[in-house]
Amino acid sequence: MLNDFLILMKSELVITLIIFILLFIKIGKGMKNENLLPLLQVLLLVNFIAGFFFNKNGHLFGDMFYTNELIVFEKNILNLGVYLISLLCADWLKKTPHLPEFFMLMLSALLGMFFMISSGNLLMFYLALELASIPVAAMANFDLEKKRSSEGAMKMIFSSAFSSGILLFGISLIYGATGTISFAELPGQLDGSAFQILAFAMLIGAFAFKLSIVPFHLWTADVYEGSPIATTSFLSVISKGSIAFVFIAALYIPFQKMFETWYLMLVILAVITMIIGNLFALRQQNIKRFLAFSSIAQVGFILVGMSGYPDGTTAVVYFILIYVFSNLAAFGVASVISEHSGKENIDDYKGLYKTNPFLCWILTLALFSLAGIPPTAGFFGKLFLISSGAAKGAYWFVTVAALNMIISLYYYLRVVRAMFMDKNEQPVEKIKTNSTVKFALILCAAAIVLVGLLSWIYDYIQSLMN
Amino acid sequence: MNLLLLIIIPLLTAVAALLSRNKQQVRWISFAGAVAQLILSIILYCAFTKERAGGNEAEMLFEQNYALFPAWHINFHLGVDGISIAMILLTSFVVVAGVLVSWNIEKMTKEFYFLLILLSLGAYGFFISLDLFVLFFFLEIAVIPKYLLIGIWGSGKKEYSANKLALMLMGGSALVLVGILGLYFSSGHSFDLLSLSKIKIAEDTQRIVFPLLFVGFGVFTAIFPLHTWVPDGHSSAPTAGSMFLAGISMKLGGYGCLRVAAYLMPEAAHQYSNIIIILSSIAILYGAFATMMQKDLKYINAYSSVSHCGFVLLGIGMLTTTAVTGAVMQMVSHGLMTALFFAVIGMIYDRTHTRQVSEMGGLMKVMPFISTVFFIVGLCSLGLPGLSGFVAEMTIFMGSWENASAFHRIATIAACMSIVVTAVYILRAIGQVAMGPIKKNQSQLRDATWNEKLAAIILVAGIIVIGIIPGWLNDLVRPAAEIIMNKIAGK
Amino acid sequence: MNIEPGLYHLLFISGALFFIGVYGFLTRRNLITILMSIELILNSVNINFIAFNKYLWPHKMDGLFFTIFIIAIAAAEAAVAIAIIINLYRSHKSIDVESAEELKY
Amino acid sequence: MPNATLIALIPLLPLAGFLLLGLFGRKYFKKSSGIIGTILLLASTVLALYTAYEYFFVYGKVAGSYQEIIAFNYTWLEFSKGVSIDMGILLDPISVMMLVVVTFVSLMVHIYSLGYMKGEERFPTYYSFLALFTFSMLGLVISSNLFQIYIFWELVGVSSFLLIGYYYNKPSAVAACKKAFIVTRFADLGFLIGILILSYSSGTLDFNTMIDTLTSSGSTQAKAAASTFLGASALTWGAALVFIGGAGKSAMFPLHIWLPDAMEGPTPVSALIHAATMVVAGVFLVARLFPVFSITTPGVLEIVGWVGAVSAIIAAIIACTQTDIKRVLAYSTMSQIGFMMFALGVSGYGGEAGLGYTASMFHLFTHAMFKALLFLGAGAVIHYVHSNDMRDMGGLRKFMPITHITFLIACLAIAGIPPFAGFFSKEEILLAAYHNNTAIYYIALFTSGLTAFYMFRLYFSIFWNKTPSPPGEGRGEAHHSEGGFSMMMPLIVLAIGAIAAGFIPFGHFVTSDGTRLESHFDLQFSILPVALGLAGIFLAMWLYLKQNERPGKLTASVYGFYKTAYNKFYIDEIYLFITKKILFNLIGRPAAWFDRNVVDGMINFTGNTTAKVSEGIKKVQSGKVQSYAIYFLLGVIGLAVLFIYAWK
Repeated sequence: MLNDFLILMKSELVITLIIFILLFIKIGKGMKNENLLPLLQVLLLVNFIAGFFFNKNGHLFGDMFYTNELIVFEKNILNLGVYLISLLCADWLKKTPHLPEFFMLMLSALLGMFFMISSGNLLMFYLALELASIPVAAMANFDLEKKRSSEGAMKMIFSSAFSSGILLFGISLIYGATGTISFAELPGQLDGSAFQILAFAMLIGAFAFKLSIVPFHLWTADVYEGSPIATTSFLSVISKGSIAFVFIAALYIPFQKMFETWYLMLVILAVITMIIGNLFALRQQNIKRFLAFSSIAQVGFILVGMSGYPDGTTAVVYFILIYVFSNLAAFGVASVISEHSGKENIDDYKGLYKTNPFLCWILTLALFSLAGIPPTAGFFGKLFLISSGAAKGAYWFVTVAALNMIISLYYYLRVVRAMFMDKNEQPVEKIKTNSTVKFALILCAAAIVLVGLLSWIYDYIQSLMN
Repeated sequence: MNLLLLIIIPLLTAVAALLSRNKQQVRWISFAGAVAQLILSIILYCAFTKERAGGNEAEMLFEQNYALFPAWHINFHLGVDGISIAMILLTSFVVVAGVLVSWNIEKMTKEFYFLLILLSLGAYGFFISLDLFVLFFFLEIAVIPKYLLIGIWGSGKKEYSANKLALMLMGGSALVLVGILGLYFSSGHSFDLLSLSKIKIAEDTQRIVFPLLFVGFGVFTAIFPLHTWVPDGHSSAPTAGSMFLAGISMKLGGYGCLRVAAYLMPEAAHQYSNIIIILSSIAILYGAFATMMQKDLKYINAYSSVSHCGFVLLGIGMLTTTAVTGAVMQMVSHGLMTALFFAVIGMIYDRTHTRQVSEMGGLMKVMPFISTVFFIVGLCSLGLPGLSGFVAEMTIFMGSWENASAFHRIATIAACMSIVVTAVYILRAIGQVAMGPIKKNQSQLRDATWNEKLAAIILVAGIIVIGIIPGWLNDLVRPAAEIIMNKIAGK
Repeated sequence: MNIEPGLYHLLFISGALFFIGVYGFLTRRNLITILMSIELILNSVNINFIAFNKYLWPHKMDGLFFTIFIIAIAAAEAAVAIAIIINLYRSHKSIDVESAEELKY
Repeated sequence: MPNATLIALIPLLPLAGFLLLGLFGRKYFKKSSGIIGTILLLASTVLALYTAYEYFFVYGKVAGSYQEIIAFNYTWLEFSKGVSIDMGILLDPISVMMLVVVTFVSLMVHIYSLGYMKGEERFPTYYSFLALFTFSMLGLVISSNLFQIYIFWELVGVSSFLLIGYYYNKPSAVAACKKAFIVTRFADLGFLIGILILSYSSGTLDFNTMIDTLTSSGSTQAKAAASTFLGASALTWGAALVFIGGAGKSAMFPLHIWLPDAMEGPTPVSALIHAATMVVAGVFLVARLFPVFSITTPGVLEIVGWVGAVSAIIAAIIACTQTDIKRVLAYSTMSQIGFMMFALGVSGYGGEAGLGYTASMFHLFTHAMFKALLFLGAGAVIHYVHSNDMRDMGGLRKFMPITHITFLIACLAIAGIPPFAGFFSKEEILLAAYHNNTAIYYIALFTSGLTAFYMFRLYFSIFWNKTPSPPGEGRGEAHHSEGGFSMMMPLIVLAIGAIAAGFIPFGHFVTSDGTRLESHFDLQFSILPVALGLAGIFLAMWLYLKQNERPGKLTASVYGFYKTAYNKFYIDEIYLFITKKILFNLIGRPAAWFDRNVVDGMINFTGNTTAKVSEGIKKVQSGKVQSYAIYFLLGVIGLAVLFIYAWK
């Protein structure tokens, strides 16, 4: 029993360990950021690598917690993401006065996500969800002196509290209707009655809120813009990825009985999300806000993939893997620039290529990957999402998705154009990017190119399915 | 003959160009790569003819097939037939010329050549891939470099044009994507062109998918009324950009229309052929008339490209072997011709710093070489015998006339009329630019430099060779066209 | 005579509580009050769980446990929320929700 | 049997000349290019004469009739079974005759140009263009395939374009060459469609096969060709359209407008292209397809005949009023070609009926001689006076005797005065017309009278009229000689031709069906035309021999008509109206506008609307956390309602 406990919950335990290390460092004499950050980066790297070993399938606490190859892989993706963030946002992290706290919060959020992914039970899921979201609210507030930061945090905590209120109400109704909250027993009890659909709608609402699906997305942009860029990237990549994993798992396993219902829901939500997300992204000036809306549109595409039951999972996981690299690269460049010049507007990027060609190429690559332009991996990711969506033969649906790629292309090109083509009297001056950031950016760039072309990765994920 | 080389060489060239130290290195590296590619494609042609002569009747030769995404039955499947060979030859000619013409680009040279080579890579891959997914992959690879080429090195309202071009082409490829997926799911999960060609796709599926694919590819080859990216795009693009745009990437569309849309969905091709014919006839005449009113040399050639590419679609729409052969010939011919035309316009622009026809005159006196080439390309464009344009257009006309119905007859005659209009606008341009009294400020201009001369000569050679001995091209393309047409005719 | 309250009474109360909470959340301007209305929502959920547990599934204790956890989590949430509110007060000199509408569009 | 290589060399030598001079002339042969071109052409002339001898006297004749011999054939581009463009050599009387004419006249012009174009800056270019033209023209006449003839047809057109535009920085020249090319191009459109029809209905492009299949009644193709469209059989349509092409090249009314302007080119060029060779290509084409034409119903030959006649008379009338000597000659050319055309028009196929055919070819032959001579003479005059206008001339007979004599000979020849060449050919034409179509006959008669008049008007006002103004006025100081040997020799040679050509028993060689045709004159028939000719001459003498006010009076008396004729019956203006007003303003401009504003407008509209919408919905993101919650709630309720009620 204890043996299982140690093996199956390995990744969670490692994270906890790191958190405790941080805690001790904090209550101990403390460390300078310059020394602490590298240590952390090493720890996270170790954690990431450790993720690949000693994995075992199984479940604990009477199905409350279960794990398998796919889940391990998903957790590894999240680990990788956190590691990359710790590298990419080094500039900001170095400056922040409360580095250990920040990481404690971030890692506990990560821990929450791990539990969430592994949760086999609505109670577990709820606890994990809260663990994954409350710390993020605190993280959002980490630019203590900035007004926007605290405003963002306020919006985050309140709307997430509201959404979890709705979620809980939904769960309670489900409990009332079926008498169980365990994923294993749910399918037997579900019959798609009106009462259950009401409950289910509330659940979807909560998922949609975290995944920022239109019309539950409104908090996203504000929080992204307000919070420090490390938090933003964490929100937009890690928490989105985790919630997507859970969402698709929840739909496919416990709620598969209600397929007809949630397929249509997904189709509707996907279409609205893609369109609204794109339309809002069109006219954004702040790069973080811009990326927020673009990520909303991306979620729309993820939903397209999810709708392809039962084969959607591979495409979704694959896409999120790529999305982690692309989006983090974009945020990384944005953070470097905003840290060194305090500029976060797309217009400030004009003429950037003159001064910082390296950053420009990385950002271009990242944006193309987000837009789904070959040969970047984003092309494949998006294509497989759309293909899975098309499996049900709804041409109009696929066409809408495909046409939305054009709108998104338009605003991604806006940034590229600003960097490469537009003239500017005082562009951002030459930036001396420190080595870790550079390393991380190159890592992302390489991944963006290779993950697509190395097609065995997709097959590997496919093989994890069964 | 390993087709992978066709992709690897440009790839290596591009990488080498990125790693190179100074501008001169970049130029020579890209030139070397382009020439290597040219030689390779000529070798490919010889090997192909040898195989055929050796009695190898396989539909595609030099096939290679690697599993890429087994989960989606996507294979990296390569192979060539006569049509693709013709296209590859065209591409390699244009690439060499393009590299030469942009020799004295000083701004971000490395990036420029990198994108140029990348674009050509996309084209090569597109022409040799037999798997729809891979085909689509290469199709899109060929789009974005254009955006950057126009946006960064372009002139005039370049951002607008670049955006328009990228978005319209992406829109086209989006339709193509949906069409391909439609084929994939309606054919029992296959992206493979050859195996798809063996399957009969349900008629009602065809009725949905064919328009998607045809219009999608049609956008690339300026199908009316989705041709408006052509004038803006060409006029703002740098010389080599327009050369590649008109010479290569507009051909991707025609090739796709034929190889994917028409070939895989014969019934639909029959059903829609009349619409295609109407649209293309409109494009031919209307493009020609619109050209008459243009004052900017690049606009003239852009609109005439709309008109000439109309012939390609007309040939495909006519659904006779001869017409389709003609369409392919027209693609090759127009590719060479229009690339040359843009090259010459670029040369003239570099010297006179204007593209307004009315602001030039009597250039024959100061730059005889360039003006002579301008004459030749103009005459080719108006279909003078002995130059490639004539061969292609006549083949299309003869092929179209094989359809005996009054409708086809009228369409053909309408298309024929364009040869007069073409003569009008070409002669107006030539008469104004090369002939007439010379303008004062232009009496001191120098003639072409070695690289420009070489570029022009290469393309002129191509035009004349096709024009004087078209037999080889005919023998190359016709069998392939026959296979396609037999499929469409249901034989 | 004493009336044994049935499931529907309780559900009615919880429903009422829920919508009072939602109403409060949507209309109040003071952040603390909004926080309180969230607590109302959560409590309505608690009542739901207990009621369902008692009347429908008396031998499955999931509802009961859930309630306990919710109460705990609510406390944590409130703690963070109040911390953020304090911070907001520092920067905005007000805990009025309408004072924090800088981020929009 | 014919030696294909030798015959092939006839066109290929000039081609070689073109390539050599065109590519390297400017660098290496700045001076010598003239000689090179001439020598090459001399060679091919010799070959042509040899071939002619061989054909007519050695192997051509089998069983009393001249055969159509395919000396050489190469499939150039195959469309489908049987339908292919071939490059071949077809030997029959007319092609052989044309070989001789083209090479001979071209040679004369080459020699003449040595003197005339001396010192020109683009001397090599000039000769390379001449060579190109000669090559194309020769290729045209030996074509064995309908498409081959079209190919060379176009090449001839472009080389004419290049030569007219030789003085490329003279705006008038540029305009002229563009006009020439576009008008003929328009005619070629008809030709092309005609080819398509004929090839489709006969299932071949090869002349002999086509003629056989179409004429042999009962063959399936013939039946298919008989299928009518708009009241006429496909065959008729084909033939008629082909004739449009011919009419364009041969400057038949109403497609003649390019010919007078084409005189902007150097005079030798006009002599070669726009008098002797290219402009008769149309006649040649009709003759080549004569069997097809002769079986069409309703008869395309009718049309041919009338077009010819009308062109003949209109051109003659205009010619009487022009003062630019080259234009006068241009119109006379048009008129003479009109003669050839209607000669074909009134002819029938085979035997005695084929007289018109023979006559037409005969006239083509003689006309080539004396019209070339006229132009070269005019060239000499212009070279001497430095003006095209006959009002600047007069009394030149003292200064340029050779030119004077040869010019006189040519005038007599064209006026149809025995025993000069023109007399015989014109007699035959009139005879043919008399037997078949009286109306045309009288037109022709009147026209030949006019011809005599305007030619001698020209002659007198150049060489007599004014008393010569003393040297230094109106003529260049440079030369008091009338041009060197190189310019005089061709004049003399051609003059001999103009006298002698008439005595060739043409009917023995060139007939519609290859069989011998005895040409017989009855004097009382030829009295009338000759008398009219003389009358014309005397009228001209009376008006123009000495300077007087009679011409002024005459023009004043018929001023309105004179004005109209002087302005070429305003046909140019009509064309101008059609092109400028209709093509450009009514089609071109709207098309361009439509494209920029409507089609492109739609594309931009989609873009702009997207932007507008995104601007419009921004209010949703109000920044109020509570309103976010409202949307959240609405979302949940919406989904619930939708799926509980709508999809249940």
